[in-house]
Amino acid sequence: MPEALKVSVAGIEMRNPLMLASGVMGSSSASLNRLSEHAGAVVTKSVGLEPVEGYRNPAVINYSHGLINAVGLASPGAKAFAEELKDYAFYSPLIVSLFAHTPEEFAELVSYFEFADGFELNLSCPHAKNVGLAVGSDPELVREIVREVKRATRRPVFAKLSPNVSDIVEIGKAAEEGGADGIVAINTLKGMKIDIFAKRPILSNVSGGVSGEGIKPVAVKCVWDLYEELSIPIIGSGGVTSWKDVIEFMLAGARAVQIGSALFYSNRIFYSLKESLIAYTRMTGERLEDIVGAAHRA
Amino acid sequence: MPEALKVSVAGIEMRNPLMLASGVMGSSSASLNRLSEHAGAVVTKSVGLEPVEGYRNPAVINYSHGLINAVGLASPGAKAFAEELKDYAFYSPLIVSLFAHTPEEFAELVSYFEFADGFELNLSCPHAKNVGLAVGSDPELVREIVREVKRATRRPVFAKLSPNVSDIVEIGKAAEEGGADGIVAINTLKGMKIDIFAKRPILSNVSGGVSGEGIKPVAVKCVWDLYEELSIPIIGSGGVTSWKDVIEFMLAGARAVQIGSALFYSNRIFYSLKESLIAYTRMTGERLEDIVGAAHRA
Amino acid sequence: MFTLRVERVVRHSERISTLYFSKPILAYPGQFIMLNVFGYEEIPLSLSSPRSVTVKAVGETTEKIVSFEGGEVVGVRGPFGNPFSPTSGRALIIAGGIGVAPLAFLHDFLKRCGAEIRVVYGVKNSDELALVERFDNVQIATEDGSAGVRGTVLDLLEDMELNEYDKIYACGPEGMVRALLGFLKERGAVERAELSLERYMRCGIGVCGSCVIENGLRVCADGPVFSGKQLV
Amino acid sequence: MFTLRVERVVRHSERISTLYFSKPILAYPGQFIMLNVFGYEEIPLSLSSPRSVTVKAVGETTEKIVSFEGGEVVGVRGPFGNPFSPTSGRALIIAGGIGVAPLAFLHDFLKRCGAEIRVVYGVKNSDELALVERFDNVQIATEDGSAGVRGTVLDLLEDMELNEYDKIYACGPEGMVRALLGFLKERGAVERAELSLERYMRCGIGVCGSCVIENGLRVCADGPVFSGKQLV
Repeated sequence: MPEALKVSVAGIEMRNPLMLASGVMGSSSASLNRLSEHAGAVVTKSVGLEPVEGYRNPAVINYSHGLINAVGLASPGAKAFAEELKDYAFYSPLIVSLFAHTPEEFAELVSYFEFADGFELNLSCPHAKNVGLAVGSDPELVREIVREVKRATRRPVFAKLSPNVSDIVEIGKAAEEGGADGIVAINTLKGMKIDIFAKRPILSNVSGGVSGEGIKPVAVKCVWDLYEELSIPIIGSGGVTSWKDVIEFMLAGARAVQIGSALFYSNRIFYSLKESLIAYTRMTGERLEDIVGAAHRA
Repeated sequence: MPEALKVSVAGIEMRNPLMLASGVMGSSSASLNRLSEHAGAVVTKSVGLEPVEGYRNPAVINYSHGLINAVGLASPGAKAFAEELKDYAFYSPLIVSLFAHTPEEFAELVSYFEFADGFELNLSCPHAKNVGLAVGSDPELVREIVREVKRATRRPVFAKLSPNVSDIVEIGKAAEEGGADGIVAINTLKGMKIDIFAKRPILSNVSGGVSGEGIKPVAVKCVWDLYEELSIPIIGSGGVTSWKDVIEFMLAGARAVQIGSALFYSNRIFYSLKESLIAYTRMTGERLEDIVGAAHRA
Repeated sequence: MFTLRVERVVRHSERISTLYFSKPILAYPGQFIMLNVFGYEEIPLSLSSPRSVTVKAVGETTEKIVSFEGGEVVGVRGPFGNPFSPTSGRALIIAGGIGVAPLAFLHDFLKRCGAEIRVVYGVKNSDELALVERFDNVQIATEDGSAGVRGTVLDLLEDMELNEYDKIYACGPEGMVRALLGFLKERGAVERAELSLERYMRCGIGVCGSCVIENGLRVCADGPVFSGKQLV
Repeated sequence: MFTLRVERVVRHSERISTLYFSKPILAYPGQFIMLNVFGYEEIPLSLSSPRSVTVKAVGETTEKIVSFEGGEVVGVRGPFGNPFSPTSGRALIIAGGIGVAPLAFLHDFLKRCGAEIRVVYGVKNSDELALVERFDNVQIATEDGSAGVRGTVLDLLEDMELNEYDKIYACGPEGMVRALLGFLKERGAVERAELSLERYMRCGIGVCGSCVIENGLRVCADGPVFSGKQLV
């Protein structure tokens, strides 16, 4: 594995900066094992203490420029999911994504997943009630949640933030103050699609979260702003589809990127992006870690 | 002109619901005259009391899913712009877009444009300092601005809102309380693009506002939410490119739509959209005014 | 998503109907659509021809669909998924239960390819039979003996010479597919087999992960048709 | 935006240079690019060949460009705009000042079309001449008489029989274009003319409105080349 692709994020060593984003193909060890063969790390689908059925279908749709989803944090609950993850083969590090209503619940969740290499706090799901964005738009609460989780585990803790706030940097700073080891930016944007012949919203939940290539400029800007103000590492997420997007996010300040909607194109995408990045680093002679934030210094 | 396309927005009678969005082709009477031959109404480029030079080029760029701009509210100032607009031929109603720092300045601006059919308050530009979003994210200030402008004119006043806030409905309600005759949603999303070979942001201002097809689901959701909570009319804006987009926005609750980035495809777009809408209404037998908000009743 | 009108409904039995749409869908046999019954739910359904789906009532939404009478407007996404690969040689089609739907579409397609086709079709009882008239050369097995031979498709296959067939196609309930895979492996025929799987699906487009099978592949995007080799 | 390296710079005079890029751009004569000089500004420049721009120093950014020595990396958007429409017949090219740039590109193109080409080229003084060597049949006018005849292009045109030409192409400063339009109209030749205009531009892609001319059309997207008919 080429040295030039290696990145270290809050002590997690990754063979490349390509992480599987939460919510995509992350419900079973079977798919995580397959994707982790080439990914730098994988993040599971978000899990809460209790089972959640989620919204009825249609829960995920695509439009010309990305996806819109309202799955509603469907999950088997912490106990059953921890059981499912027992079959994870650890070809690459495992980050478990958590959602909860209170700091205490977040901290309790951690205890189910002591085998994980790190945790991602879903403070940003735009379509679930009382969790996700509902807790992630209050800086005080974010600080408290991160603090509680950090007390409960020695593993790195990442806060995944939403762009659906007036000032994402304010939330990022709160997470940093709470002791977060890194920030993931961004989760999906609130959005919806209406079928003009049926004259009704397509998603059963009416609206959901927009992801994919269309929102990439928004995500790059959030990473840029967070990099300017924070000291902890930033993981970029939002529309990464080609190797050029990976480089763009890294230049903006991301040490790693998450890939979700692009699985729509291929479940071999980690392999093909990795190969493209190898070609890029051979051409330029760069190590990817060295270009993190380089556009700020131009 | 077919009856089926006519809409009335806060007393402004439009031959069709297709408005020219502010900031696009709206700096001169020459272009406004040409576009107003087929548009239902036109909105000028935003103007402030004093001349503003704006940012250096590159100030407008396109990406695969829309545009990103940071023009910086370039404008000749109220006096010179009022002079320029003297040549407007009024083939369709003229809405003058205003930006300012304080309620008093907004109210003063109105006096330069007594010939206008209405005003749009730019409370949402994401890339100008101390104006735009800087004043448009504070509900108190929005209420006060609208109230002052309403005192200064008997013409309809529209508040153009930003999606770069935690809760656009809260801002919309403040505008309604201040006496706004309508809401325009949405302005651009904060975003940026980095050139990976030059390793620097492309826009001279580093970041700007994202518009175009990629952000349409975000705009539709904002219109949907505003329609649920407000009584005043809503004008949809954000990615309208085809006649289907016009219908989708109207079903979500928009009485009219604004078209901006799509001028990139053709400056005959008002003509072609109008013809398509005529074909649509002939096929369905509907009057467009009757489908406003219809998806809420499905 | 686009919308289609249900033009005509053929009720095969109390629990099974075929819906014919007003317009054909450009699709290959084995592909499926996500059919949205407004006010109910969106569900994946294999096409039983370019303009039809054949549905069995197993829950609230499918019960609603089976009771359609024509004229209903439905939402459609797709077609999605990996189709069967055709042959112009000798083909054996193995259908179990409502798994007959994509195989009836495949049968029409293979006929146009000039294939020589034999069908074996197993159900619990004769009430579950549908689309039998679409097949030229078909043997039926029912578990209760109410039609054809008493038994399962495996009983019908027991005495067949599988080496005669260039391609073996199958679709049916999970238990049947599992048993069939074992059988085909034993007979050294698994490399010529293609099997269509069914799983609960959310997105239909390969991102949500709800239809992932044991080997980590996605039924919606990597399947629903898999080669026998991918499954053993 | 993409990036190109400046491979070579030809300095025609103190204030005019031609920059040759490391790669050609797929473009037609009359089209322009937005050239981004990092740290300075992005400006519109007509292509003087598929791999070059010819620039006159008139401000901070153009002064920087003219002083390039090769090896610089620049950002490029485009090519944009409406090109000249070619002819294989008799062509008259009328150049004023740095307006010669797109016309040199056009000249090469028309030659390959088999056109018979005559060029008239006016500048203030001989220091402003550039690309003259690209033309086979050229008459020059300078206002100070430092080269060719003393006067303007209109003086050169005065005695010409414009009816001889199937197409008349022009590019030059605003004053020249205005005078030329009047002259062509008077001679009944405006319908065979195509004129390239210059205006301050922001976006280059037809949305910002900064380059709109009197008739409401956009120089960047509806032009920069307009038919004579569009302008009178």
